[in-house]
Amino acid sequence: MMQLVAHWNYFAVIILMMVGLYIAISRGNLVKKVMGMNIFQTSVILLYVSMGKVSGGTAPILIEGRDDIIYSNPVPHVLMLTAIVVGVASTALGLALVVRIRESYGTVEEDEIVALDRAEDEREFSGEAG
Amino acid sequence: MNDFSVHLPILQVVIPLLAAPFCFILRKEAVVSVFTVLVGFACFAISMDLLAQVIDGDVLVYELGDWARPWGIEYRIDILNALLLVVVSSMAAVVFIAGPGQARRAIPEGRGYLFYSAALLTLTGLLGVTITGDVFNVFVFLEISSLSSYILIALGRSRRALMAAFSYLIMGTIGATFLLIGIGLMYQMTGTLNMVDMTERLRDAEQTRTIFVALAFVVVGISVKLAVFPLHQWLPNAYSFSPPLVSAFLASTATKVAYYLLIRFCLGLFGLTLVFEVVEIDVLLLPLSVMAMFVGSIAAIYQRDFKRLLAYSSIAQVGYMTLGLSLASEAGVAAGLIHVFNHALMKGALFLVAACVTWRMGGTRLDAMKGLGRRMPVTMAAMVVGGLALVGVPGTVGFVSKWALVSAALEKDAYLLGFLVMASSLLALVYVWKLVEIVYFQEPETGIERREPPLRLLVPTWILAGASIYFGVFSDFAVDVASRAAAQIFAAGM
Amino acid sequence: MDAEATIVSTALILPLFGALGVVALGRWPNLRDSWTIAIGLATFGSVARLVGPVMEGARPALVQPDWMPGLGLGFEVEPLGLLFGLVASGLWVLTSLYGFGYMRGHGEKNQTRFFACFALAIAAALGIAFSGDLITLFLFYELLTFSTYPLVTHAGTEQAVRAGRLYLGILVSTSVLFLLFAVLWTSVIAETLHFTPGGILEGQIEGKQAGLLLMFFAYGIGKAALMPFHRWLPAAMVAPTPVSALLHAVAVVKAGVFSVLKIAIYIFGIDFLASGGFSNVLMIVAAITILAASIHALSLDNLKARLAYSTISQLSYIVLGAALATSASMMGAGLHILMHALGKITLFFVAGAIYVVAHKTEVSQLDGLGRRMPFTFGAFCVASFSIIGLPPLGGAWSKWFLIQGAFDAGEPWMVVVFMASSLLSIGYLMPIVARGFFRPLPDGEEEGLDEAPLLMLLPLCTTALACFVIFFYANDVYRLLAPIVGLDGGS
Amino acid sequence: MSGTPLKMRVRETVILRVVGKSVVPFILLFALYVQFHGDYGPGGGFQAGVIFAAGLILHGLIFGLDDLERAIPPIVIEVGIALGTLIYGGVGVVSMLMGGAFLDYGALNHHDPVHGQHLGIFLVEAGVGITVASVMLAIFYAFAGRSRD
Repeated sequence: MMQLVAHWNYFAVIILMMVGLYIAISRGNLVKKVMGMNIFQTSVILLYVSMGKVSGGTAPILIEGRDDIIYSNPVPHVLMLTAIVVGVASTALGLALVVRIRESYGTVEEDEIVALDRAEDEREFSGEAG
Repeated sequence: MNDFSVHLPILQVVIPLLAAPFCFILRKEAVVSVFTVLVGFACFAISMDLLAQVIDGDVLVYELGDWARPWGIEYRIDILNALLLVVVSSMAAVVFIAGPGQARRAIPEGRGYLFYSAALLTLTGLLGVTITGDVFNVFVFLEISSLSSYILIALGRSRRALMAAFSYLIMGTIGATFLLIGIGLMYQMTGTLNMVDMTERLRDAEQTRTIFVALAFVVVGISVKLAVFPLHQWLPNAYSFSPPLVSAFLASTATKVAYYLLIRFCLGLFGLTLVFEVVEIDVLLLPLSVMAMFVGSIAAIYQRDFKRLLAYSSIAQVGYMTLGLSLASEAGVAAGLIHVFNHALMKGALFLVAACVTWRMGGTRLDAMKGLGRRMPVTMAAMVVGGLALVGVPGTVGFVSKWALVSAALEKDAYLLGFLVMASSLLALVYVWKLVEIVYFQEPETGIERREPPLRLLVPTWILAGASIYFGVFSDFAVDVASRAAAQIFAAGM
Repeated sequence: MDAEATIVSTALILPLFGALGVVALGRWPNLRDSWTIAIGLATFGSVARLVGPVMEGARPALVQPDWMPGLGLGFEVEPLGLLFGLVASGLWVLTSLYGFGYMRGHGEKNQTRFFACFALAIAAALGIAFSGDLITLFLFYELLTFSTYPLVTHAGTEQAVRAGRLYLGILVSTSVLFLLFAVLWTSVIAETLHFTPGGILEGQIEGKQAGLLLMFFAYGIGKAALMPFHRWLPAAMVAPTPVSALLHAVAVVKAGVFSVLKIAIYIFGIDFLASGGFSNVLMIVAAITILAASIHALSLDNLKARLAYSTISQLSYIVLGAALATSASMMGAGLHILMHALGKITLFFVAGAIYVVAHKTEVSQLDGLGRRMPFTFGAFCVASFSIIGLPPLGGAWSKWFLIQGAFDAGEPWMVVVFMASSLLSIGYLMPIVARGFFRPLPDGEEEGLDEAPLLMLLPLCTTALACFVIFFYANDVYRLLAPIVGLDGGS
Repeated sequence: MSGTPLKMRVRETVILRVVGKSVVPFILLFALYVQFHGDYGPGGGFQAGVIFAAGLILHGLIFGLDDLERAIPPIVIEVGIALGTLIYGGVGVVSMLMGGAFLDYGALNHHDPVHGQHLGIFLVEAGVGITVASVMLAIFYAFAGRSRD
């Protein structure tokens, strides 16, 4: 039981992860899909950052003459800086695609898009036969 | 100058990386396209040189900014990634020749250089993933290549390309994030990101649940990128609606690099014992590979579009590669790597044929390809060569792969498996033959005027088709390099 | 490279060269056809020059550097291969001659493609004949399939395409699924693929598995037309008659049974085959194929289809000979390759001649035709006797040895099979002769000589004559083959 | 959609205009501070680029896209993206030409490697800053520009 409480950060991460993944997979709205993806990515950022935390540690800025300070591990933070950039880039790209999908289909609902595609398919192939 | 050659590992990545923004400055499409081809061939030359340097078993290490590991990022080249570098850069060089005019429909007039920038960035990412010796760097480069490849896919003619790119984006990002989680857990266990250090510490570390979970996340993440059945859903749409050149480039490089990652992580980092004896990943991977071989091929038979057919066939071919890995033997991995090389050649050739067909017919629907054998005989001959290679007819590269793979299976006394590989290549015969009959035996609807695509399309197509035959007859190169690479990674994985 | 090896390479390259020449000379038909004949004669000549050395025990070999680590393209001429090479290259000349007459008499299109593929097929057949290891054999086996595909679909009609699909489908799928697999299996357990006198498998594999491997080989070589993979053969009947002759007498089917025989002798080894008793299944399948195909042939009215089923039945003689695994049966099988080739090619030549002259394809239409085409029907009669196995024709010898082999092996039922099949072959061949000579012509058709063109008549009379002549020269063939099947030379 | 009326309303709001006009220069200045202080304390090109772009985007939100595009034309942004990357990579290549490894700033000044490192970091951060700011603006332009046509 204590262990569960002590690892509460992982539970937060896991819950966020599941929420994000579920939204990304189950929602038909493309914007919501992007949001789900974002939540999913954010959960990973949390995972890394909480991983780098050393209890009682402070920001790893060296101060001359002091070697008794406990620092947190800075590496995960640095990594997550990059991951944030990647996240921003993929979100921007995803949204850009959604904008263009909306322009050419007139909708951002996945099932409607699939229906439109199917109708187009049928028109094309039956037109060929006729 | 001689001295400068120590910088080749970094130049391999930096040249395309800097060339991408340089395209922004050059702007003129005619100039940019020539420039891109030059960059492609420069990369190819570098990768060949690197392969020559490491082929005898030496490992090249290049420390970025002179920071030694574990502080800095290092590039680390052994035979395995040198082989992949050659595959990726050679495919890029050849495919770039056919560059001009690919995305006319999707890109506003005068901004064609954007296409080249994205292509070069994809190349950078793929090369970077392959060359780096730092696991987090793998993730970064993987995302560079993925993001730019989503852009490339979205440039397809029809609006469906957008949806295909979007689905790929979601799937790809989830996959990459899985990989990132796995890497995070590995970092947590080992405290390093450098592959060499990580390997050492993982070998010594206790086999805790964290490591198993890390392995699971990493394998699933890579499998999405690799399109391992049943995580392949994004692939057919992505390949069939993207511009044909993009399909040619991605089909012959992106999945290959993902396969490399799978080998690197499973054998190089986690190690043979953990992956195949403790977790027994092959229990899952092997049936999935076999399923992929059959499902992919059977689905390919029923397609009504040439590129879509090729895309499904790719899923089956990925099955051969993962089958090689899941045999967990040196011969199996070598067979998988041989197939990486060979499949790049033949699929590249076939997708370039699709580019030629698109140029002529405006699309690749099979019913529009009737009688093309008489209308564009040179192109269609290349298609026959590529198709026969897919089937695995002797004298083509496909035969070499299949020989290696089945031998590897039989060596492990997996007779049924070897037989199944044979059976699945018969399914390939069915869809290839369907193509041949459509192209040669059905009457075209609109005249039989003979008109071949321009040389810039025809030449790369035939370079790859010719290579599919050349390396099928003189297969020493691929077999030798792949066997050495497998031996090296296996020694490391013990 | 010694002198014999040079000849071997010449014999292998000449047909390829011939194919190129045919394409280059395509615009001038006369030149093209003369070129084919010249190359054909040269090829036959160079193969024939190998007879002397091989009879004296030489085994000219030609090994190419490895094209895949551990796998080279290797050739080695041994008696059985030489015999097949002689049959293939010799009959190529005759079939070409006949082909000119047929194609021209028929005004066929795409003759250049036709003769080019023809030459390519012969090159492949010679490659099979001289192959020194299994992988070389497999390569040329596939080349033969693909080079004959355009021949089968020559007409380009819907029916031809469908037949082509069946042809390619069965031959390629069996070869990839079974043959290649068997080759790989062999390479893994024996670690060599080289054809070695006495076999390479003995002691490497258990009896049951060996039986399975044998079946993989037998069914993998779909060209041997064992049931139930025989359907491609009758389907390929849509092709022009010279092609049927090529398929059924010269290159394709003979390549199939030759491969079976060669694998039996040089991969399994006669002793190993005889010792295990694991060839029983193959024996039974072959026996069933012999009888079922013969019985089915009785019921067919189409002349070429009837001949096709006759071929299926006759091919299994050779497979059965191999499965019986005695010296005599192997000898009979080897002889049968030659004897059946001569007989069956004559029959097909005749069928083509009838089609070109009288445009008749069914057996029931042939009434009285023998009197209008006496030479043609005469040749048919001779060849039929040879197939049935009556002396003094070549077929008698092979059947003699096969039956003796069945006795030696202690398989009386197989003797019965051979006998029954002979009776059946009388049943499906003799009515044709009888109709031709003894039935009156149908109403409205005039009597009087109406023979086939000389270019067709000449080859078919030659082969019929050969059936007769070979009876007296069988001893030479016997001496050629004796060493490899473990018999003393001369009888 | 209803983008245009909203923009009109924003433009008419006096408070926003006044606050915006007075705050934006300080935001930009702060961005430069973060940029150049990055050598010694927390900060650097990445944060600076984002802050810089945020300031400009704020300006664009208040005074309209046209206004911003007049000040910073899209072509400048495009060149900025390329330029930043090229500066970054260029430093690496130059350090390589001067005999060090890629991005080995010490090699930039043979007499005093520390000085070389300062120079290297400064240039690299400048490159990063330019690229990040340009990319942020490019994204803003791309989305904001859509609704108008």
